[in-house]
Amino acid sequence: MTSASPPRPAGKPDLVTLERVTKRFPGIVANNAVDLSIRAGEVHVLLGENGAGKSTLIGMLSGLQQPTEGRILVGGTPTPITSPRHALALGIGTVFQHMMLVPTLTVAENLLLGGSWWRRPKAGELQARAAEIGRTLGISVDLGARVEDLSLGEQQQVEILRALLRDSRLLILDESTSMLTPKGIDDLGALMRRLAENGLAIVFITHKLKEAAAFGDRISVLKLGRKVGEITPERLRSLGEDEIVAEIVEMMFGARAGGDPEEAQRTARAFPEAVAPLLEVRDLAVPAGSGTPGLSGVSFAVRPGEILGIAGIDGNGQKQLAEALAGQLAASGGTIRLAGEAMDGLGVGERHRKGLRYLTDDRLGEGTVGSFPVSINFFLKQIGTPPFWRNGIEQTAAIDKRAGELVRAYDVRTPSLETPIGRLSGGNIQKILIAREFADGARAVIFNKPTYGLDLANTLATRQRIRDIATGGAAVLLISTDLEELLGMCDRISVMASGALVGTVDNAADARTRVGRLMIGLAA
Amino acid sequence: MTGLFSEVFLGALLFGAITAAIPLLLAGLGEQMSEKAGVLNIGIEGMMIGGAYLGFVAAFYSGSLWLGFLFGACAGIAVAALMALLCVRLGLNQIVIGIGLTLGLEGLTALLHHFQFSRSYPRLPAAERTEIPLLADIPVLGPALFRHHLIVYLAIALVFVMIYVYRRTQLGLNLQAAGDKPAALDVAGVDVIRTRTVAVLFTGAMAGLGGAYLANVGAGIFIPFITNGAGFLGIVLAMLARGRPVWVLLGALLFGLCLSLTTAMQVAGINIPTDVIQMLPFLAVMVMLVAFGRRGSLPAALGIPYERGAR
Amino acid sequence: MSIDTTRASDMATIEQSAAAAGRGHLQRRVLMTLGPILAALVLAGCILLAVGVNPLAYYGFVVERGLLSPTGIQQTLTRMAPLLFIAAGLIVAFRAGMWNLGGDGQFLLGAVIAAASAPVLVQVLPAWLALACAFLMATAVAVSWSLVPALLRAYQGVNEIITTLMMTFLGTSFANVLVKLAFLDPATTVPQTRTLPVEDRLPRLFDTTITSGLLFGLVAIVAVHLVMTRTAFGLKLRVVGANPKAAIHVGLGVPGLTVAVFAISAGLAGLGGAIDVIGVQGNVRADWNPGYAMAVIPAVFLARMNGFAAIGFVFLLSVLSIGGESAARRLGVPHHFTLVLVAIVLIMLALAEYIDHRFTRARRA
Amino acid sequence: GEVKSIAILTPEEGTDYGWNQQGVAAAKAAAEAAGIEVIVAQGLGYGDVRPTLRELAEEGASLLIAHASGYNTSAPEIANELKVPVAIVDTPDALKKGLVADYTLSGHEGAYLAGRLAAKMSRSKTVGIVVSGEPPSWNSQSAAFAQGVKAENPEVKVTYAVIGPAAYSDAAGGKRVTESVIAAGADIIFGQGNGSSFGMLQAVETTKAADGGKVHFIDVIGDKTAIDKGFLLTSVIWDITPVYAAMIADLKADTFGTKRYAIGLKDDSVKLLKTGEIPDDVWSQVQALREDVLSGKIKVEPVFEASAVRALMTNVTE
Ligand SMILES: Nc1ncnc2c1ncn2[C@@H]1O[C@H](COP(=O)(O)OP(=O)(O)OP(=O)(O)O)[C@@H](O)[C@H]1O
Ligand SMILES: Nc1ncnc2c1ncn2[C@@H]1O[C@H](COP(=O)(O)OP(=O)(O)OP(=O)(O)O)[C@@H](O)[C@H]1O
Ligand SMILES: [Mg+2]
Ligand SMILES: [Mg+2]
Repeated sequence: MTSASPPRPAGKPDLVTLERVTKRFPGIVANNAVDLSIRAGEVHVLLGENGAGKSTLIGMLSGLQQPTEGRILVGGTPTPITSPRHALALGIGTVFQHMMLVPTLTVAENLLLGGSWWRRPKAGELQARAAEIGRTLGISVDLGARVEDLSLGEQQQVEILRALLRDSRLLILDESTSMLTPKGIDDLGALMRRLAENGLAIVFITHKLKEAAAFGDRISVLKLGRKVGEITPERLRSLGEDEIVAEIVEMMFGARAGGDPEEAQRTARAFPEAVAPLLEVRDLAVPAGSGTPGLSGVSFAVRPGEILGIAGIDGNGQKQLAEALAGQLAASGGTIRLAGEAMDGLGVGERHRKGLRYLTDDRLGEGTVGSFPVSINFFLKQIGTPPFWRNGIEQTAAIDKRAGELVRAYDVRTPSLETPIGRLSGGNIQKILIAREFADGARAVIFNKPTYGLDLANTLATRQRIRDIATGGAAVLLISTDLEELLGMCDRISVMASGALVGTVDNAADARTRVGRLMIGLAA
Repeated sequence: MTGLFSEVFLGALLFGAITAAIPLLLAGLGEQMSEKAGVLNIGIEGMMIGGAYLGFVAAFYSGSLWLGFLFGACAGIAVAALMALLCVRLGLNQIVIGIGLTLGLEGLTALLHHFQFSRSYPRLPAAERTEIPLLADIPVLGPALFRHHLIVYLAIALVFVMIYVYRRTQLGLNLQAAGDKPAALDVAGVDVIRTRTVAVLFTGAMAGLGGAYLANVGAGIFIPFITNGAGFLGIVLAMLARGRPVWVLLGALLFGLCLSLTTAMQVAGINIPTDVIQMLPFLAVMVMLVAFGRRGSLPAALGIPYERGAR
Repeated sequence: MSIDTTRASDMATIEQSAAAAGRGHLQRRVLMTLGPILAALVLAGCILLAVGVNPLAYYGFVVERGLLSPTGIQQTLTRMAPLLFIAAGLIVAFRAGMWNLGGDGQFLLGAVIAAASAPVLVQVLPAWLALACAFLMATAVAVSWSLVPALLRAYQGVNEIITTLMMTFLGTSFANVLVKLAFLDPATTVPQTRTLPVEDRLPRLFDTTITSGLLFGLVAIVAVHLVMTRTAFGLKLRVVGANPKAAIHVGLGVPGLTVAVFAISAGLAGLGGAIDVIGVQGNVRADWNPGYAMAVIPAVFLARMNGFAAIGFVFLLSVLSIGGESAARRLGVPHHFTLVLVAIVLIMLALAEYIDHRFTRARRA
Repeated sequence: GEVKSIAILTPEEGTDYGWNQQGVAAAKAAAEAAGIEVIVAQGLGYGDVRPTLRELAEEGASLLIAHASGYNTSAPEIANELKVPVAIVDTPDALKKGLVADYTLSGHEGAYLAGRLAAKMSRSKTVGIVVSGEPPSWNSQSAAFAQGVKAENPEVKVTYAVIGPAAYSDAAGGKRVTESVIAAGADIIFGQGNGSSFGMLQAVETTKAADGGKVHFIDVIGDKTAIDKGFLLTSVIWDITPVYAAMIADLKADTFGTKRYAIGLKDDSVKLLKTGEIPDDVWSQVQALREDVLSGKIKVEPVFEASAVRALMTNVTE
């Protein structure tokens, strides 16, 4: 595999070409002499570990950032893309990794943003065009809804619609599938195919190799800022899915992993009824908030060493369940027992101390304090407790010592213990959170989407750690929207809908169909 | 001998309430736009006093109140331009710069006044009043509400212009986006810095105009520190109004009415210590805050400088 | 994976260079503080020239009176005492992410309560106990004055900028009412509280006119700095300030901490008022409002909420204020010029910080 | 003792045609008469003036005149600390030989005469008092003015209004309140205020009385003739020069601090300003009343408390 520009087949010129594009940030080279050719009618998949530089590359294409070196050619002419506005004018539309809609505005208002400021927003025209595009592509969104009331999947559709309304010639999708249900992912894949057939160029970033193989015409792999390989459409067509995956794994990790790396052996262990549950929840209820679902009558039990999965469409109360268990959210009824001891009425810190741990899915939003050093972030849930604090005084030596141990044990890649945690990549932040929740006497751990946004290596490592802690005798509650993950990890899977558990199945051979039936509202 | 609460007196009280409310209204409307766009404009007091000074100088030397208003607004814009450069473009701390500008402008105008006017204390002639036909003849309310300088009606009309701008125009969308999620506005192809700069300059213009009104119509004279915290009251009104211009108007009027009420009570000879009476307007605002100040009212990015692509 | 093998050595070199950078850092900080002050002096000098005053003479007098003359520097140090308390209070609030802009109201109430209680208490209690009680009462009243904004913010989410601004307007009026109606000195026609005799006030340091309030102020701000940076409580407050959602996630009682922050911040401001009254002023007159908090807020920001740096900026502020008063008088400039000078210094310092920040980033990239 | 120089400290700039200007001018005049130097420290504000007091003492001033009631705590302290004589206001009990002397200034006798004059001249039989704050020296004048009005004609109404919060520089508030008071029927305004008094003047100049005629303004302490546009009826002028001259003399004679100084009608250190707006016959009636005050036939007691002043207004109204 060569990283030089591949030979161009006649009749398909590059729409956008990157030539030796380099981007440096303080202390880091995010992109290092990357060459890339993006063509009309093609879905170009970008793969790479967390922090490989994919989003940075997109940032330069969409005018958010300027390359430190190298140049970008649009339609064959070198074009510095100076601003997002310029990028839009060039026909480059982007759906960013992080949502870029104004939550307090309606869908229509968001779509209208960017018009000439002295004009009245052309709502009528928008309506007609949105309807037309929606019809041809099978997208339907309520233009009058306020964005903050939409689900993440719906918001994503709004962003795609916005890119298309702008007559984009190049559509960039940065990890757009990470928040979608399996069905949503298939729909998006089909949409990408249709758009490519209509002559658009598409850049699609994902961490899921199967998606890359299924939807991509061309695949490029980034590693530590460099492009380490590319699979051309011709080759792609000639390989089967397994071969493609194997080849990508080799490019990304240098070694051939055995078989499908995401296909882990299923744990089908039996837990005798006699073993007392470690985590037992009975009739848990939480009142609904504004825009968040409540919980009602949630009961389950997890035995030591068992992994119980919670499946369901995002936003059906999974987060509320996790927060209620962790003590972040006040329950209005029901009991939570850890090893027979009632947790009700205890605060977050007390529950954490007793071994009830919660690994949040919102790593930067609530899991960490981005501007604080790595070392302190390990102990945020233990503030004030010895040996890290004595008589309320911070014991810097003890903290640094223990943090150093955890950094080594969990393979956290950080320049130093003093580095603000916000500067680390998502995978490394996740390792720190895992270390924090596992350390010192975890007995029951609640995971909320533990592998969301992680690259393959980090995903596998995280899953292994979850299995390890279960093997070590802890009770694990694994909340995930990724059915494959649940099927690969759990002993039993419960399905959550509208704030209640609608059924639980053992993870046996027919689990996939039974969970699937529960999720679409049928009896297992 | 006329009764104490004669028509004329009540009319004058209401008239005074409106005169006192207009500078607050203008400052509040201005601040509201900055806040909508995500800039906490603490320098508004400085913009007001700058506008008061230059507005007075212009009106005094030209003899035209309108020139005074124009120059007042320009002075406000000039101070706001400095604020926009430092806080919006360079992203310096909005509170440091805001307080700095306020202190500096207060000192500078007092200094200039000392060298220029502290021997002569020039005063302007009475501001011309525009009577609204028919309405002006309603007893009590007529003289109180419909016999003001034209700028008063314009200021009140501005409330409705602002409602239109915020609700119905592209600029309104842009401003709200700049305050709630500037990155989203940026990737939609609108320059956040420019949007916020426009908002800050508008704030400056309104504050300057408010200052000029205060000096030229409200007092007819400029003296040092004449604004006396009116800008800070504007900030409070803007925050209370939660993005709705009508509330700024109501708040300003309420405040003006409270001021007039204190005068009325005194003239009526009610022997309550004036210091107690004079807490009334502030108490009224505080009560409003306790009653209506629910959560979630301010733009998410308020006070946070925007830098494209920053992490 | 290549970074893995080099990680340990990388960390070592990074730590070494960080130490070296630390020394260079201090040097640069000093440079980046003096530079802009110099620039500000030049700029303000132009204004002086424009009004026909020799800037060199002006600055000469400022330095001479504010810094060099023995009695002048004593005044400067005395002026610092209340400012240090206010700065300490602001550091707590700002680090915890709460914009307490109501320092002036809290300061005045503390001052009034101290002025009302101390002269009475010294007649019945031993002096030290009387003063201690006065301090306590002043603090308590200032704390309770902050309760409305604190509770509104903690349980209703009402933005504290508006509430504290309003409470400062209200507090100034209320302090007046207290002076004129409740605590009026019956022996004089002037609306002011009873006067604490000079010999009952806080002792002066050694043979100087410097109030020992300065020491209390220094202790307060250093203590606050250490609490905020070295203790569990300080860390909790900083978590609330830096990421309130994280604070909830890690189980901190955010409403309680919010109230605590306001209480400490207001208490320190009130204590500042008490220190000023019991150390220097002796009483409070109606309509007295020195507006210290408004002047200290930018200083605390420029110090990046670091206690030690704040001491430096408060010192600078005091030098400018004492020296500026003297220079203005001697040269016949209205003393309003001091305001202009302070403003220009503030803006220049803020600008320098920006340039410094840019420079560091450009070099590291 | 020897007197080389005197220093005067004022809270505002000495260009206010009022308290500060009269103080500075008097200090200059007294010093010139005595052939000594004068140091003027003006615009010191209402904060802590100890630094300035100490500095002036260090510069060798033989007398520190602390010309603000706000300075009457700090100045005696500095006098004791540095053994330098100070003169303070509004603190009659603070005498200390060689160190502290008081000069409580009250223009109440003048204000009384002004009240008589106003009552004589008011067409609407309503006069107004507008003040920006309620310090004792203003209170005594407000009260005496009201008493004068009442004595002249009990039928004349007096309305009283304080402008508002922190109103010393609130010119707009001064104008607004004055306009309201005029609307309540007043055609003569007795105004006391620093910066805000210019707002009152503006209101008087731009507002017509109920009968469509001119509204007049009565000023205090200073002489605003230079900036008058024909609306100034009179002013209760204070001349502090004799007071300062007496202080200098007492210093020389080592009797400083043994007596209080005052101003009054007697030596014309309090007097009414004669303007063209006062008809000659009225003026001579007022001059006759002045004689009665001097002779003790009319007694005017100063009232200093704000509440007492307001109570007086209520009584007057009824
Ligand atoms: N604005 C910035 N300032 C400093 N460093 C940055 C900035 N943006 C990105 N980086 C760094 O550049 C590297 C590449 O980041 P980038 O977001 O492009 O990775 P990615 O491939 O998109 O990863 P992920 O899969 O986690 O989204 C990371 O180490 C990141 O920390
Ligand atoms: N008169 C107005 N002028 C400007 N902006 C306005 C005005 N009225 C509403 N808005 C803004 O338009 C948006 C939608 O307003 P809307 O009244 O629907 O708010 P809301 O969510 O119902 O608020 P609340 O729940 O507080 O009533 C809000 O962001 C608001 O700030
Ligand atoms: Mg990314
Ligand atoms: Mg609503």
